[in-house]
Amino acid sequence: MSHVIPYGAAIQEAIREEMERDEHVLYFGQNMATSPDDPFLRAFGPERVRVTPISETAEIGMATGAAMAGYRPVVELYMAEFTLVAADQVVNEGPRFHFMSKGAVSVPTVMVAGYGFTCGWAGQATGSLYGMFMGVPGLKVVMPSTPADAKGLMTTAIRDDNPVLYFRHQLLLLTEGEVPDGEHAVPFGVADVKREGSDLTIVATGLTVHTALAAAETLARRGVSVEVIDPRTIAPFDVDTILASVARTGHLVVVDQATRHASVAAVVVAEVAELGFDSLRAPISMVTALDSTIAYSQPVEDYVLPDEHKVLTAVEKTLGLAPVPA
Amino acid sequence: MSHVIPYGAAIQEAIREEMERDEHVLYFGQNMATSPDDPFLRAFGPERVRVTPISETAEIGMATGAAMAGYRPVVELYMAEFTLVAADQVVNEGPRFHFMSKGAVSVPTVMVAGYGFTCGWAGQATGSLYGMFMGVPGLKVVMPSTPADAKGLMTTAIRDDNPVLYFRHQLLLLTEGEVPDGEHAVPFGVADVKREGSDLTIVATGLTVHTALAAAETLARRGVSVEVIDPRTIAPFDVDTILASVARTGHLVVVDQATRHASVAAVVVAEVAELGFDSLRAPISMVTALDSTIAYSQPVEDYVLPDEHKVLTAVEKTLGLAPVPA
Amino acid sequence: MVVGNAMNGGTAEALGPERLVWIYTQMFRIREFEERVKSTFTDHPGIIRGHTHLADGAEASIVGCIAALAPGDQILTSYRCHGYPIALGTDTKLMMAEIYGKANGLCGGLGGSMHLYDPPRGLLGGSGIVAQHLPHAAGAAWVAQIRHRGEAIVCFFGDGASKQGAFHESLNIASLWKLPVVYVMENNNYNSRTRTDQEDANAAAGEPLSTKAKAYAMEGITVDGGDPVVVYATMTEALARARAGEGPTLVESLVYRLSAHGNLIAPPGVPLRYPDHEAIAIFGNRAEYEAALRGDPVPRFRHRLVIDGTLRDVDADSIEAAARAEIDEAQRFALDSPWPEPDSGLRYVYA
Amino acid sequence: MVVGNAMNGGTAEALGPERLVWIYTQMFRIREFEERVKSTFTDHPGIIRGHTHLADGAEASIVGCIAALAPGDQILTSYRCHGYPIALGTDTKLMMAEIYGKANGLCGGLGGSMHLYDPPRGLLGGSGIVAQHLPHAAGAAWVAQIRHRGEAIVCFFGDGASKQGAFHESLNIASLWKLPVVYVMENNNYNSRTRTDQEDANAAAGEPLSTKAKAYAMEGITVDGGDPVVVYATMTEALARARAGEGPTLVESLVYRLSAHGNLIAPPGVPLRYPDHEAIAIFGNRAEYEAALRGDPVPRFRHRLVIDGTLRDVDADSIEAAARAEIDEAQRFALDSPWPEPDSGLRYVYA
Ligand SMILES: Cc1ncc(C[n+]2csc(CCOP(=O)(O)OP(=O)(O)O)c2C)c(N)n1
Ligand SMILES: Cc1ncc(C[n+]2csc(CCOP(=O)(O)OP(=O)(O)O)c2C)c(N)n1
Ligand SMILES: [Mg+2]
Ligand SMILES: [Mg+2]
Repeated sequence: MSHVIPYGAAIQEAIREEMERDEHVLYFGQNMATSPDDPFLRAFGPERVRVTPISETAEIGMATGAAMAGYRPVVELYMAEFTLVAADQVVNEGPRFHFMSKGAVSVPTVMVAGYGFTCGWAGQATGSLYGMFMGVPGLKVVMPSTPADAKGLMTTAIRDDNPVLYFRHQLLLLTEGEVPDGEHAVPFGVADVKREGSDLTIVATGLTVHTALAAAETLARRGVSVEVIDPRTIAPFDVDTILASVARTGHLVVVDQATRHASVAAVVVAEVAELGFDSLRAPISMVTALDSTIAYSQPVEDYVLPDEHKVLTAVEKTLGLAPVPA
Repeated sequence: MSHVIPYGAAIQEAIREEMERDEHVLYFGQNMATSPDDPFLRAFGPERVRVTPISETAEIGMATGAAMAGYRPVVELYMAEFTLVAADQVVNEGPRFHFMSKGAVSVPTVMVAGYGFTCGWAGQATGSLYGMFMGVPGLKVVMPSTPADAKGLMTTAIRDDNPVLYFRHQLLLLTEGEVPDGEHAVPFGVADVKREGSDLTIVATGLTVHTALAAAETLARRGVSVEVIDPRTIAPFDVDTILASVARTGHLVVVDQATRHASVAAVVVAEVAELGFDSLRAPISMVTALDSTIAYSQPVEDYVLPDEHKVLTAVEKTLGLAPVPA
Repeated sequence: MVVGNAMNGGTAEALGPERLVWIYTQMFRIREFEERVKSTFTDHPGIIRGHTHLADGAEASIVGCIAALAPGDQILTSYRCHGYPIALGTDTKLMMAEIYGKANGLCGGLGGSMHLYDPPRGLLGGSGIVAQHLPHAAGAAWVAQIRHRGEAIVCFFGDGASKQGAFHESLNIASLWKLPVVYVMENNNYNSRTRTDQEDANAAAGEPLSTKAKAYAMEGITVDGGDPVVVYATMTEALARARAGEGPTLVESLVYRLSAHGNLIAPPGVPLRYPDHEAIAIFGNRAEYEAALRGDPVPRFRHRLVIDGTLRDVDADSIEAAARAEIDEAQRFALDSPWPEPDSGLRYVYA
Repeated sequence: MVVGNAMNGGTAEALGPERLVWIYTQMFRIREFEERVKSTFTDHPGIIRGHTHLADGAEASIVGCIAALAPGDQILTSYRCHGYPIALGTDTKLMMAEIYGKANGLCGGLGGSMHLYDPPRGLLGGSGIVAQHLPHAAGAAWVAQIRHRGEAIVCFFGDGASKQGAFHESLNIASLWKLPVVYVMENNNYNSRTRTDQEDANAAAGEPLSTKAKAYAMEGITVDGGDPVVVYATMTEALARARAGEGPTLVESLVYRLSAHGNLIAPPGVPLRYPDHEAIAIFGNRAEYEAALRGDPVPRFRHRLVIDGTLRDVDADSIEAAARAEIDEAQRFALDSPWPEPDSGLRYVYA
């Protein structure tokens, strides 16, 4: 049994259910729960649900401290860029403490950060920064692409005993999809094959999973069978599912909304070039954002971002297909 | 003509010469120039040389503001981790302004950050974070491995009209080397072939350049000819020199002090897997730090870091050589 | 700590009728511009993307500050940045075209509403990330200090920004180094959907936010930001102190924004528009909002100039008509301007 | 704002001789431990890697604070963290082994001198990055607040840390939410090689650093951190206020560190050791340092207890002898302990 809800609501559903299940779950952040009508405030009261000042360092740091003291805070950070004013707290505090204390403390926090709001949010708030955090030891990083994964990964994130950075794609917020009824937890480190195929593997994350699926659909009409894999969590990262797919298809295209040298794409390619090299029958191709700050104006914004056309071109090149004029 | 000085002194030499050449160059940071005997203070006075509080956000932000107002500040940040409390200023302010203003302002700053102090500095101050900054549009990132490059890249950094993040390897500070006399500027985006070879290419950065050179020397005694390439700047990044080398050697090993998924290594591998795939005669191999916070205690610290032995093993695997017992 | 009207009379005389009328003119131009930005959401849906933040309600404070500047002074702003360049003389056509994302915009459509730059007129830029331009202002002030031309920097930001670490770090250094900078906090009593007393310990204790200056051994002052003459007088003094090497000032200027924090924000496809002010939409406090409307500084200042004989009603009317015509023209220009070339940004990634 | 000796007498009586002797004992144990850490650089070169930061000079402040804690209270610290766990009862053998990087160390050699953890005794940890543990303390205090067990948090940091954004953001929220936390700033007048008046606007203006509390509508107080009884009294009051929901306190405790900021730091191969204190090495001010030595809180407190009859000289001597024996034993344990297995860390990357 399932129900259809938007991606944004699915995240809220998981937080609400976990707060009902475990009184140690706290939920706080800027510009939330400021009115007594707020549904979380009504359900869980002002001890567990709080609005904060514009103080990301304190917010994330307090999540860390509350976690060390035995609670499970979820801190809403709104836009991923706002983590940058507090990057030390994201990278160099919570994720280190379990290690440095030889397990004496653990830091079960969830940091929720929206990203990729490429609809005129301009240079400082449209970024795709997840790549910066992917390789931080001790930190888990989550990037759901569907409402079901959005809920299931949030459930798992709250239950996980480590700091989790939860990247919510802002352009997917209103996208609806089926979400299983009842408790729904998606395991970390298990990539999801969003579409099966045999000729070529596309690995994509977040919004670009949908770009990849659209391209796969177009290519299916041309008789090309594309497999689309969504890693879902980029730390831990499921290399095996990708390697197994490439072992069958021999071809890999990686799509990423980040710029090439800040991308998850580069890491995926590197893993396959080392561990799956012998499966490859053609160069791997990366479809990423161009090396540019994102412009405000739509034509310039569009120009630098990956889109279906760019994915199709990469697939054609990888498979040696003749391009089909649009 | 040249002179022999340590890496740390070479950096200071460049800053001093640029300050003499251009009165717009400012130099400031924590715990410097606190006594009237400070040589920079004596040479350039308290208007241009200042000590700051422990306020990295203000320090880097002030560099940005001073640059927008027409000066060329060099801000000493001591340890790269300390940039994390101010990562927004490193990533999301200065590097965006030239773009967002369509060229109306530019931001010629140099942010000097030490890194890799793997000698018991423990979990929060031994990191190799450069990978986080490599893909930031508008930001240039520099990682010298020798005194000559340390000086030459600092000269170029100060003269560059963009924000430059200058990564100084803390374990190289006292390492001596020849530095050309007189003005010495090393261009950005030009990799340096530190040793020529024909059987295999190693790309390495910072301290690991020396690890790679040691491995190359050992391998030379075994009749294996290894080329060692140091990109020197990771943004802009000179892919062509690497591709040309791999076109000759057909084999690539990439060495990096960072953890695998936070590494420059992954980006190098990705570029070659896409652009140099047809040259490759074996899988690419990455020698990076293991996925762990760096421990305080030496045996644990050593265990996770790349070393000559690990590089040799990777080269042997890549070339299909029989391992030589140590 | 609120500066009363006492000094106000004298300052108004010192300013003289021409400057007073200039102030009113700029206030009205800003208001007209902002209302046109707002109505664009309904009159030309889809033209404005992303997020805009309006200065309506803060005109008196903005123009009072800009009026106190001297040539060579520079300012830095937050994302709520339309008002200042208008008062500095930036062409409203270029501004509107920027907000519409057009090639002829002030920044060629690369910046947008939150990122306006006009260095020749003293607008150095700012930041869309809360409080991050406060250190930029200190850096620019360091340059002003060592250039010895008597120039000063003014940095504008919101009440909410004073809870960000960058505020703290910047004000300490600015005061310690006696930098020629004035920090102007436009306290509109809201950070987006949060009331100041929900997020600020001073506010919760009933203290003015200028109290924070004490943590920096800095002058702190709270003024009625609805009165441009009071603001001008305060800024003139603060700037004089700054130029004289006597250190920076934290000016808390009490304003009320008359629109919501910004337009609604949503993924493409959902129509964007301005919702009700948060006093109404979040807190159900229509009375607060209506009181603010009654105190609207734009008609309040017109009324005062008319009453004291500085401005005749008919002259006020023609100032307003001229502003309307100017903004009509700006809007037409912006609507008619072409879109930027898709690859036009790539030339500006690196200097 | 300095609390005088007036309340001191009463508090000393209230504490009673046993607690007073306990305080002296802990002070001496800390001193002995720190001196042993320091002498390790010359007696066992190469054993200590990286960076150590000693608490010598701050013992009175540290023990005065710890003495005021109740069961269930927790503390967070900076990298200068050897003193607190000693007073909390952490085994000095495990601590020395940690600083020597040994497998039997408190954190198995994974943490080191800057990262000590002992949650069962209330030491939640801290941060080597300046001021970043101040929000952790607020977070732990939030948990204490909603657990309703009357527990409180004490957060220790340096004067230099008060110039970091994290300080500002944390104190505002702590005060706004009336969190049960006491922020203890150990003002030793130096951030490494920088004097406080070179980096702090309040200090440069001759004001106490506790003035900063005003920016948070918080209680701020400056005390003589050389007198454990004054510190104890202040902390007892501050903790009572915190537990009662009356909000946090910023306690500025004036101390003088008797060693340099830390040992010399250099790449491997260069011998590490403690240089002269910065007063001498950087500022050539031997007089300042010698005055501090004359005011050394450890002999000062012994003298006082002896003078007022609380402690006999011979008992003081045997306390000191016991501490020396304890630290001898700790050092022997640490020297004899094995190194950690090279892969021992990998199990602790993720919980
Ligand atoms: C570091 C950071 N956190 C959060 C935001 C989101 N944000 C944008 S504007 C704003 C409100 C700022 O309030 P205030 O400083 O009072 O300025 P006002 O908008 O009222 O003029 C917030 C929270 C941001 N831009 N940057
Ligand atoms: C964010 C950050 N910047 C710089 C440093 C380097 N650093 C370590 S200790 C220290 C001095 C701190 O001084 P203070 O807070 O007064 O504490 P004290 O050492 O005097 O006890 C500095 C600058 C750091 N660890 N973190
Ligand atoms: Mg506001
Ligand atoms: Mg100090």
